[in-house]
Formats: sequence, C-alpha cells, structure tokens
Amino acid sequence: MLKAALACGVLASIHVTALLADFASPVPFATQQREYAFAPPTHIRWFDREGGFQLRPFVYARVDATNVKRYPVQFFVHGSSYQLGPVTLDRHLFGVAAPARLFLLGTDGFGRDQFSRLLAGGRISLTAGWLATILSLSIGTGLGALAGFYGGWLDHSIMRIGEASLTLPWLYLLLAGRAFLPLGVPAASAYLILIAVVGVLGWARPARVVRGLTLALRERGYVVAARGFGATSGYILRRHILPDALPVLVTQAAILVPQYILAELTLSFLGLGIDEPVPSWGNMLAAVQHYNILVSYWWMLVPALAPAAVSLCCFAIGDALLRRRRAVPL
Amino acid sequence: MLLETHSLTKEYTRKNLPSKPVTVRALDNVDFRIGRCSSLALVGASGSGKSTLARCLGGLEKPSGGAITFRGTDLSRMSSAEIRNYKRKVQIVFQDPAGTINPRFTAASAVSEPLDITAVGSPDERRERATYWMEQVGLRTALAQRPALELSGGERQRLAIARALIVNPEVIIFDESFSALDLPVAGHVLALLRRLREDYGLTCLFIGHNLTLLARFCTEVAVMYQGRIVESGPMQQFLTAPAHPYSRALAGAIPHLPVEWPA
Amino acid sequence: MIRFLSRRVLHAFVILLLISVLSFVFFQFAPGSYTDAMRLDARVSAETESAWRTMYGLDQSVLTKYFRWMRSVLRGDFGFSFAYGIPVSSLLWPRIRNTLLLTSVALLVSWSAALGIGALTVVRRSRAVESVIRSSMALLLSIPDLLIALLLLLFALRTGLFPVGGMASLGTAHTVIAHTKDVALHLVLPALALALLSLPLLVRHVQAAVRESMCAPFVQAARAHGIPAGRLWLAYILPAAANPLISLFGYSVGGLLSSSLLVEVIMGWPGLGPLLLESIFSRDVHVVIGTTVLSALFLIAGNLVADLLLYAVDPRIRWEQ
Amino acid sequence: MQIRRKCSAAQLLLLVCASSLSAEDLLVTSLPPGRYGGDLVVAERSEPKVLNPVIAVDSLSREVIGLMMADLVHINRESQRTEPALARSVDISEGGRRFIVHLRRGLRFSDGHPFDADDVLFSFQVYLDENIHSPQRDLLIIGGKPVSLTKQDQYTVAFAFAQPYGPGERLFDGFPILPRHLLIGPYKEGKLNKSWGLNMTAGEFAGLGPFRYKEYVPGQRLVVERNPYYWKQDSARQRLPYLNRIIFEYVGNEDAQVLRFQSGDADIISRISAANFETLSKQANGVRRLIDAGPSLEYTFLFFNLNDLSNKSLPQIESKQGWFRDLSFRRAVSMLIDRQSIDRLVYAGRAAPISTHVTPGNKLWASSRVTPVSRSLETARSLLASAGFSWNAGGKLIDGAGRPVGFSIVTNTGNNERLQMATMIQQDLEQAGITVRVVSLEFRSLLDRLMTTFNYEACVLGLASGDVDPGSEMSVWPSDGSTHLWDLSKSGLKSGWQMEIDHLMASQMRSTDRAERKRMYDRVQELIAGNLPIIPLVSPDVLAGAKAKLKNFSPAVLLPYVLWNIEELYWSEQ
Repeated sequence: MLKAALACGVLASIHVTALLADFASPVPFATQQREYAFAPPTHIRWFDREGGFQLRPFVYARVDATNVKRYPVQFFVHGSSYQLGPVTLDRHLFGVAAPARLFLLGTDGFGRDQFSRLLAGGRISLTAGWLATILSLSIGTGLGALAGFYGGWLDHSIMRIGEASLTLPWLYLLLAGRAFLPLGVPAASAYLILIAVVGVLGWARPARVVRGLTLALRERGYVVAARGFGATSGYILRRHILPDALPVLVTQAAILVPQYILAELTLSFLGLGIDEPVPSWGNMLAAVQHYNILVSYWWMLVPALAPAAVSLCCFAIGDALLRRRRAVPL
Repeated sequence: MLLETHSLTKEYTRKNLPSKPVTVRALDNVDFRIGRCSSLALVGASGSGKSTLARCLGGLEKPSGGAITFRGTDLSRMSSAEIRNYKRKVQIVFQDPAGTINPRFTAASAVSEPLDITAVGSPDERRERATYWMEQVGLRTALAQRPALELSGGERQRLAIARALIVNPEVIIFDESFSALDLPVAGHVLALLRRLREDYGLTCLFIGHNLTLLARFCTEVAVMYQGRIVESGPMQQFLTAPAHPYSRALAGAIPHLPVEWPA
Repeated sequence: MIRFLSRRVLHAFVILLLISVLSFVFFQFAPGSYTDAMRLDARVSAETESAWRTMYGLDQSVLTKYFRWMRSVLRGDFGFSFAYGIPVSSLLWPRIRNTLLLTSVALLVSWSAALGIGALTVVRRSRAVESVIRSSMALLLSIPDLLIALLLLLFALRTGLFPVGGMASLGTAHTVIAHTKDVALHLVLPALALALLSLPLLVRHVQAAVRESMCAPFVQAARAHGIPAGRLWLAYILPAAANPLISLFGYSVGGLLSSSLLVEVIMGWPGLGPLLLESIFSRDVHVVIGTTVLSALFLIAGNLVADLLLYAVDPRIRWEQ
Repeated sequence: MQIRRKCSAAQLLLLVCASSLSAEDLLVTSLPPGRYGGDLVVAERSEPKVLNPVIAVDSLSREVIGLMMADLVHINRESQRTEPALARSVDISEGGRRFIVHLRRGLRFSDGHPFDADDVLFSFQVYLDENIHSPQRDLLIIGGKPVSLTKQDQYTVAFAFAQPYGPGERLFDGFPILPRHLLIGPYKEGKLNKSWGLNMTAGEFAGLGPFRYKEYVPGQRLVVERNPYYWKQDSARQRLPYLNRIIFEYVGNEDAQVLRFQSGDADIISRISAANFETLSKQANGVRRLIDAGPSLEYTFLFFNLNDLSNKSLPQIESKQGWFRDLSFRRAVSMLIDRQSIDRLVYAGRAAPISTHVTPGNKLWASSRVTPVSRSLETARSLLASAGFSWNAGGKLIDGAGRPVGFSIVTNTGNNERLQMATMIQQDLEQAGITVRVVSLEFRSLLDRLMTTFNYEACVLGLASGDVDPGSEMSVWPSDGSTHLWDLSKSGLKSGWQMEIDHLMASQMRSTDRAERKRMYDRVQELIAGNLPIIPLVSPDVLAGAKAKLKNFSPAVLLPYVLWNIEELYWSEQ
C-alpha cells in the first residue's frame, strides 16, 4: 500500500511539474542556442579550481579568450515571460547569469535545453497518454459490455468488427487524418487529434476483456435478481458490471498510458508525430532512433527516464488496485 | 387462484456438434397453482425442473409452451409495465449465497436496491426501510454499512430475503434459499414469514429437496419428478400417505424433530 | 466440430472481405497517388504522368478499382504492383515465409519466457524476485519499440556475436545445415526484439492466470491433500490456467504480427513489414491491400487455432456452443 | 541448288570467324591495370523495383540498370563531360540537327548475341512508342517533334532533330540500348512493360553493361555478375570489369545501412546523412575510407505558394499571397535565414550555402556572377519596413492592413534534414516577428498538396538535377514546366523576369554554341537569385565511404554517386 501511495505521489508530482513547466524550466523550450548544439549537461560545482568550497553551487563560463569566471546558480530568477493561467510571470525556478549557461540535461541538435523540453514535453505526453487511454477504454468498455450483456447478433457483430479492426491497417487512415488536418492547427492539437484517433481505434482489446467479464457477471444471482426487480440494462451495467470491470480497466489503463505515451515515437517514425518545435517525450526520444545520436550523445537518452517513471508508477498503482479487488474470482 | 400454470413446457436445445442437436425438456406440461396466502413446498430431486419452474414463474425465462397466469392474466399478454409490476409482486430468492448479493454493495444498499431501481421514496426512507427489514430477518443493524463481501453466507442469504421482502411482494419463491442457513436462523426467518403471511397475505413457494424444515411450515406440497408434477396436495396428507414412489422416499426421510419451532 | 469449424471459416471469410473493402475505402482517403512522385522527375512531363495514371486505372472510381482487384484475386494475382511491375502474389509469397518464420520463433521465445517468469513469481514468492521482474517489465514497456531494436543492433555490432540485418549471409548456402545455422544466427536479434516487445504483456497475463488458478478451490483442496508440487502444477494449476492463456495465445499472434512490421523494418528482415511500409508510402495500392488481407488472414488463423484448442481443452465451451 | 547452299554456309563460317577473331572494337581506357576477383556488397535502404530501363522510375532501379546496360554516349561523372561509349564517335552536322552515330563493331550482349544498329533502332523505337509511356520519351521530343532514326549501315545510325539540340550528345546518356533479340517478341505482343520485372530469370536478360543479372532473392538481395563480353579494357588490355559480382543487399533504412557498413558486411556506403558521416569519420580506422565529394547538384530551398488560387477556395492562403508575391518580403525572408547555421547544425558543415539553384558542384555551369546572400537582420527589417510592413507592441510583424504576418511551412517527414531546416527557419524568422508553423507531412500527402490541391503556404523541399547541363532543368524553370512547383497554375506570376527566363531557357536549348548557352544560363541564375521565386538554402555534399582496400573508388556529384565507375573498381591485395 505504501508503495502505491508513493507511486501516486510520484505520478502526481510529475503531473504538477509538467503543469508548471514554464516556471521550472530556465529557458523556453523552443529557444535555439545554436552555438551550444549538443552541449553535454553542464557541470554544477561546489568546489572551485583552487579546491575551495563554495556555499552556493556554481558553473564555470568562459567570458573571453583567456578568462573563465564563476557564476553561481540562482533561484527565482527573472527570465523570459510566460503565461500561467491568466497571469503573466517572468520568474523561473533557477538559472545562471549570462554569459553562463545551465543545461541540466544538455542540449539537442539545435542547442535547445533538454531539461526545459523534458518538462514541457510532459504536458503533451501525459495529455496524449491519458486522452488516448480514456478514449479506448471508454469505447472498449461500452462496446464490450454491450456485446457481453446482450449477446446474440450484437455480440457477434461487435466482436467480428473488433477482430477486423485489430487487423486493419489503420496506418493509412492516420496518414490521411494527418494530411487532412488544416495547416493552421497548432502542432500540439494536431498531435492530440491523431492520438485520439489512435485511442479510438484501440477499443477492441479492452472491449474483449469487458465482454468476457460481462458474460460471466450477467449470470450472477444478484444481476438476475436485479433484473427481477425490474432493473434496466443501464442500471445493471452501471451498478453491477462496471464496478467489477473497474479494476480490470485500471490494470489495462496502467499498461495503456505508458504505451500511448511512447506511441508518439512510433508515430513520428512513420511521419505522424508531433511537429517541431513542440517537444514531447516520444519526440525527444525519436532523435535517439538515429544511430549517430544514440552513439554520440548519451544525454539524449535521458528523456527515456520520464516515461519509465510514469509506467513504473502506473504499474504499482495498477497492482495495488488489483490486489484490493479480491472480488468474486472469475 | 393467485398464480397458476397451464401445461407449462420449457425446452432447452443443446447444439451438440457434430451430432444432431439434443432437446432437453425441463418442464413437461406442468399444471400448478398457488392460492393467496398459502405456503407451498415444491420438492423433487435435483434436475427435476424445480428451478426452471421457479425461473419461469419469476419471469426470468420465457416458457416454450403453455401459459402462466397471475390473478387470471396471462403473463405473455401483459404489457411491459404490467410485467414490471408482476416482477415486483413475485420475488425469487436464490440458492447461492455468494451470488445473490453483489459483494461490492453494503448490506443496506443491497437490501434497498429494488427500491433504488424503482426510485421509491427518498434515499433516507429507503435506507430506513432497508434497516427495518434487515432487523426483521434477524440481522444486526450494525451490519448495515458493512460491504456484503465481509458477511457470511447465511447473513447474505438473509439480506437476499430482506431484499425480496422490501418491495412488499405478494409471492416469494425461495429457490433452495434455506440450505445455506443454520437451523435456528432458518427457524427465525420462517417464523417471520408466517407472521407476514398472516398479516399481509404473503404467499410463499419453497423449492427444495429437503422437507425437514418445510414440513412444519407449508400447508401444501407438490412433488416434481422428471419435469412433471407427480403429486400435489395438502402437506398433512402427503406426509401421512404419499402416493408417488418418490414422494414416499421423501416423506420417509423426515426426521422427527425434538423441539417446537419458535413462534 | 465440423460445423463449428465451418462457421468460423465463414466468419473469417466475411472479415477478410470486410477488411479488403475497408482497406480500399481508407486508402481512397490517403492523399496522393503512386504517380505523384514522377512529377518531381525532371524527365517526366505531365502528359506522361497522366498516361501512367490511366494505364494503372488510378483515374477510375473506387468501385471499379475494387472489382478489378477482386477479379485479379480470383485469378490468384492479388492485383498488380505499380512499383514492381509484377503481380502482387509473386511479391508476397517469399516474404510471408520469412515473416512467419520470424513471428513463430518470437512466439516460441516469448511464450516460454513468459511461462517461466510467470511460474517463477508464483512459486518463489520472494519480494525481491517479484520486484525485479516487475521493474524490468516496466522498463521494457517504457522503452519504445524502435529503441529496443536499435539497442539490440548496437549490441550485435559492438560484440560481433550476431550478424547485423538481413536474413542470410552470402555464400553460406553450400549445405543445408550451414544455411540453417546461418539463418538461425540472423534470426536471433529480430526474434529477440520481437519477443521482448510482447513479453511484458504476456508476463502480466500469465501471472494473473496462474495466480487465479492457484487460488481456485480445487487447487487449494489438492494442495491440502498433499499432492506434490510438480504434479500440482502439471495436473491442476496449468490446466486451470490454460483457458485464458489459450485465448491470449491467439491474440498474441496478432500482436506479434503487427509489431513485427516495425522490427522487420529496423532490423532489415525481409518480411512483409518493409514491403508494406514502402508500398504505403509509395501508394502502391494493391501491394498494401494484399499485405493487409494476408496478415489479417494469419491473425484470424491464429484466433481460430486458439478457439480450436479451447474447444479441445475446455468442456464448457462445447456446452455453450 | 546444292552448290549455292554450300556457298552460303561457307560465307557464314567466314563471317563467324571474322567476328570472333579480331573485329571486336573494344574501348581501351588509360586506366592502370587492376586486379581481378572479389565481390562488392552494397547495402541499400530500398529495393530496386524493376530492371526494365524503359519504365524504371525509381533511382535505385536506375542505378542497378546502369550497371547492366550501356548507352551510346556516356557522361563521365567525374569530368561531367561526355565520352564515347557504344558509339565510337558521333558526327554532328546541319547546325546540330543531325547526329551520325558510328557504333563499335563486333560488340556482344552479355548473353553473347552480337550488337548492331538494329538494336539501337529497336531501343529508340521502344522509347518513342506512345503506348509504352516511357518516362524518357519526353526527352526525345525536340522542337515538338520526335527524333527520327535511320539506319545507314549495320554500324551507323543517323538521328535527325526538328531543331538544333543544345545539350547535344548528352542526350544519349540515359537511353540504355536494349537487346532486340530478346525483347522484340514481348514488344510485339504488347508485353514489354511487363518484361524484366524482378521475377525474371537470368536467361531472360541481356545487356551491354559491365555486369549482368544473376539472381534476385525477394526482399533480400539482388546479385549481378561480371559480363564476360564487356567492351572496355584497361591500359594493359585486360577486359573490364575486375569484380566478379555486385550484391545489393536490402537493409531497410539508413541506420541499418550505416550499421552494415560499420560491421564490415557492406563494402560501400553512399547517400548518408552528414550526421552519420561524421559518426563514421570519428570511428574511422585504416579499414574504411570516407569521402566528401563536395556539394552535390541537389539544391534545397524554401518556396511560397504563388499559384493562382482564385478557383481553389482557399481564402486563408490567398490572403497571404500578397506578402508572398512581394519581392521585398521574399528577399527579407532570404536574408533572415541563417544558412551558415543550417550548414553547421543540419549538415555538420558538409553543405554549401547557395543563392541560386546551380550549386558549386556543377563545375561547368555555375555562374561566378551570383553573389552569396549575407544574413542581415537590419537590412531585412528595413526591406520589410519599406514594403509597408511594421511591428506591433509585441514585436510581431504586421502588414499594411494590420494583420500579423505568419505562415506555415510544410515539409516531408521522411527527410530529417528538411525538417531541421524548417525548424531553424522558424526561429530565424521569429527574430523579425514572423510567426512560422512547421507542419511535416508524409511525402505523398505533401506532393498532393503541392501539385494537386495547392493547399499550402510555404514549403521546404530539395531538387536534384540529373545532369549538370541546363537541359536537365527544363521542367523546373520555364513557367510551363511540370516541376515549376511554386506556380503550377502558370498564371500567378506573369512577371517580366519570368518571361525572360522562359525565353532564355528555350533559346539555350536550341543553341549549340556552348559559350552562348553559358551566357544565357548565367543570366537565368542571376534572375533567380535576384527575384527569388525560390529561396535557395544550401546544397548538401555527396558523402560516401568504402573499404580502404577498394581501389579507384571515387564518388562523384552526379548520380549514381558511387557506382558510376563500377567497372574500374578492384580489391587491392593487402
């Protein structure tokens, strides 16, 4: 239980950080500092060259051809302005004074700060993951429950369509979808629309699970009894079947959220990912699929930790819920 | 007559691939009647069709042939509103204590479920009635907010009975409902039912193969054998002079109980 | 049994028909056509391009196109590839063999691994084992497919243990044994990549199924009777867990088929994947639809096998039917 | 009767002896002698599709065909000039309207069948056939009329043009000679289009190139073997080629290509990104040699939608065309773009910033009079200001009507470099307050927008000339060209300079005076650099690599970059 609570905490803090990305990141995610392309993570020091300890962590920066100066890391510094809800702010959590640069996680090929991109990318990735998961689970649950509950031709046709949809080459539907989106749609919305399509198309697997569950549950005494009391199908689904399906759905979600977060990488491999300059975790990792970047710049792999953390948390929560289920074994 | 069947037939077809489908006749021209205020024991071996009859009477299955009439109205001619009303008037309590109550519900909400479905009264009133009926079937009110999952089989069965009673039915069908209860509890519930029969004219149909309990309580008895009713009549007569060979076996198996049931 | 089978075959046929129709319709939505790229070719005039369009029947209605395709399916050609200039069937058959080889080996690997891991977590109920497995599965799930494949490739390159890409080295086909060994070596990486991709999900389901069946009353009873562990597993737990696992098997075939597309592309395995991707991008419509219908066929066959196994194993299914 | 038959038999014998003895008119090159033997493995990212030169459109197919077939006159990829091939000489007369081609005598196809004028006549008949729709056909329509061929004798063919043909004998490069004896049957049956697909057997194929078709393993590889009848010799009179087999392995993508090359499975690599080239260079050892052949003929550019959209119902885009049509706007945009950074970040310094479409890689035609664009934010701002644009309080550029200036750039997803360039342009234009949105589209979807629906605002694309000669650019620059991408509607831009380009391009095609043609083409380059119908960005270098043991490996900037001198490659001993 403790572990699940911890996971919830981590997950929540990831979400909050993503929400406050503008504040927590030292520079805007799209700013290209071209002279710093593929800069490795900046070394933050406590000891200066002479071996003296500094109370404040600092970085070194070259001021001219011969001199290197110390620049302390500052907190709540003024920087570029951003919108946080209705207010415009220009405070950033930390930063260093120019000409020093502080790249916590290095920079990418355009000299954009990876740390800022990682935070900003979380917004898109998490939204995409949840959106697609919620869509496929809700459609899957609806259709699966329908199929299991009513049976007969409805069940048959839903399941056949599901089977067909598992094999259909959705890729070119996605290609078409991307191609038909108006050019004016912002990159993030365009991507969310696409991932929503992916989520909608992912209904078949959860539908199968829910259908199986419904089939088993609809013969239970309390369901039969409820029907005896004149309960409508909607009532039975709502009160008796869905609550039982919920733990299963949560487990499914625990798997689907990370999967949909990473789907972006595959989508961008197929040319359907999120457009520059907006970052997302998959999009940042997509750079690593180029062999030369993978072998040359190790810090480009760091964004993989974010989805890994999310999926570990999701798993832990899913597991805990599954253990709590203890309901009627199926 | 309150509830009667006329040549009721129910067949199940099993597609026994690759050979021809096999048809099993679970009910075979059953003619059966229960009067108001009566209490009838329907006994028979496993697989003799008792439960099928109960499910047909409860409106959970459509008969393949024949008819069921309630207060003289044919079930198959009823409008959907009338059917809903019928389902409320005729309640079934099932055998399986684990399955009858959704383990997720609290005891009180499981009992008040029928009222919730039909949205009778305010939520508070429903809760009140639920606790009232829980007390009536001998459940402590302290259990009301406990999830059904944590209750024992007997307690759940009593919840099921309370749930059947909460809608003020005219007929309750107990489909082997007492097998999960220990004797004192069963006796307590039976006493409650007797009171209700006397006060409200409740009609009870007990289904089982064990006459031990029912012999004292029921005034009438019907014996099913292989989908047919082979014998029916007053309990007293059945106990003293059973006609069918199977009835004889049943009647002979009733032990003589040393104690009198509490009133 | 025969009726069961024939009904399923009929269903399969309907699904395939549905898929082919939908493929055609969807494809119609994808903008651009095969001949578009010719326009960037400095040698080709607009007239020649439109002549090619007419030649390939690209200017006809979907319905006409579909019926033309159907006719050629009946001839066994599955249409005509614009890019290759040959019937699609002659493109597909050699690649299907390769894809099937890859997926079946991956299936074997991933299932044995999943069963092993599933059994391990349940038998050795140590927290350490469980958390190691859980976190490694989570890690596997959180690494994108592409990266797993690429990391495996890098590993092969650095160690030199396995050949990189392709299906067979040159000039090793002298004996059957040498050839088989060579293909097997080439198979290791793609099959491993594919197996790793499907492992987390399989492990999860296997664990769940085994856990459920271990909790089943008859297993508890058997354990109470003091039946030895080995026998308990073989005679009680696994058969009880078999049911969900068999249906999972059928679906895992489909999952593997779809993820093999990417793995094949990254690893250079000469299967259907690279052909499909390339033909989608070049709008070589008949190849795309042929490949789609064919992989659907395999998926359906996988499900059918799973159903038949279930039918054989589980008496309840026979009753339901 | 009997005597006559004997007689003819004797004649036949004589003829066979004669041809087999000495009359093989081989081309002796000045090449120092190499060493026979060995295979060459080439990892390719996609498969060749068809081996039929009449219908092949994709570049890899054409590359493979190039190894197996030969043309009458060949363009040397290194010197970029023509050199004799199957034709030992070409006499040009009637002011460039008539070419008399003298074929080499006694040559044989790879199956041993002799080659003569009938094969040439047959080949051109096929290329010209209206029912075959060969993509090369249009090149043979000169002055509105198809080229006509007459056979003068067994080894002489005359080509007649309706008007003088500027590029001259360069025309023949790209028209491989087909074996009449094998293809006349399918041609008469109307099945030529379906011949020589990848499902053919080695016996169905014959060509005059250094290699001949051996086998194809679907999805895996294509193998060609040494043509024993090839018609070139080195200076020691050894018959070329040296290599036994060339194996094209299909590996799927560029990264796999790099890995195969790195693991030593592949001997040659070409068309790699600068990033991969750098990575490989860093790990270079004595075993591999990486070569930067300098700027290619490919020019990448940004262009605006200048099509006439009046009947397309795209009001959004149409309303922005006012800016796009404004030369000051285009010049400002061009000045804002940091080409040096593109070169450095996108191409790792392995590209050349360009200001017109003829790249520094074009040794013969690049004009020295075109000045490079220098980046200047101030000049760009003053240009915009003088054109009626201004900046609002937020620093955003607004036009005369007060609308904020912004547009989307579409580019294709398969090409990482273009996407990166678009992203950098986005930031560059941001500095002048222009909001740019980058939209990446899969290639065919992009083409559909560019060529059919015209539903785009701006686009980053690259085009590669097939040849250095201005003749290869005829589909791009004249306003009726099929690749005149920015204005395919032919009506949007009836400006004086475009009319001048039309005129110059048409005239240079008719002129046979190289100096005059150069003068005209220089003017075209100036007009393009000055009026910016496209905004040229950079020209990427041709980057290739090979094992160090492979001798004579010399990548060129003309396609095919590395295999053009395949017959000269050999494995040294160490």
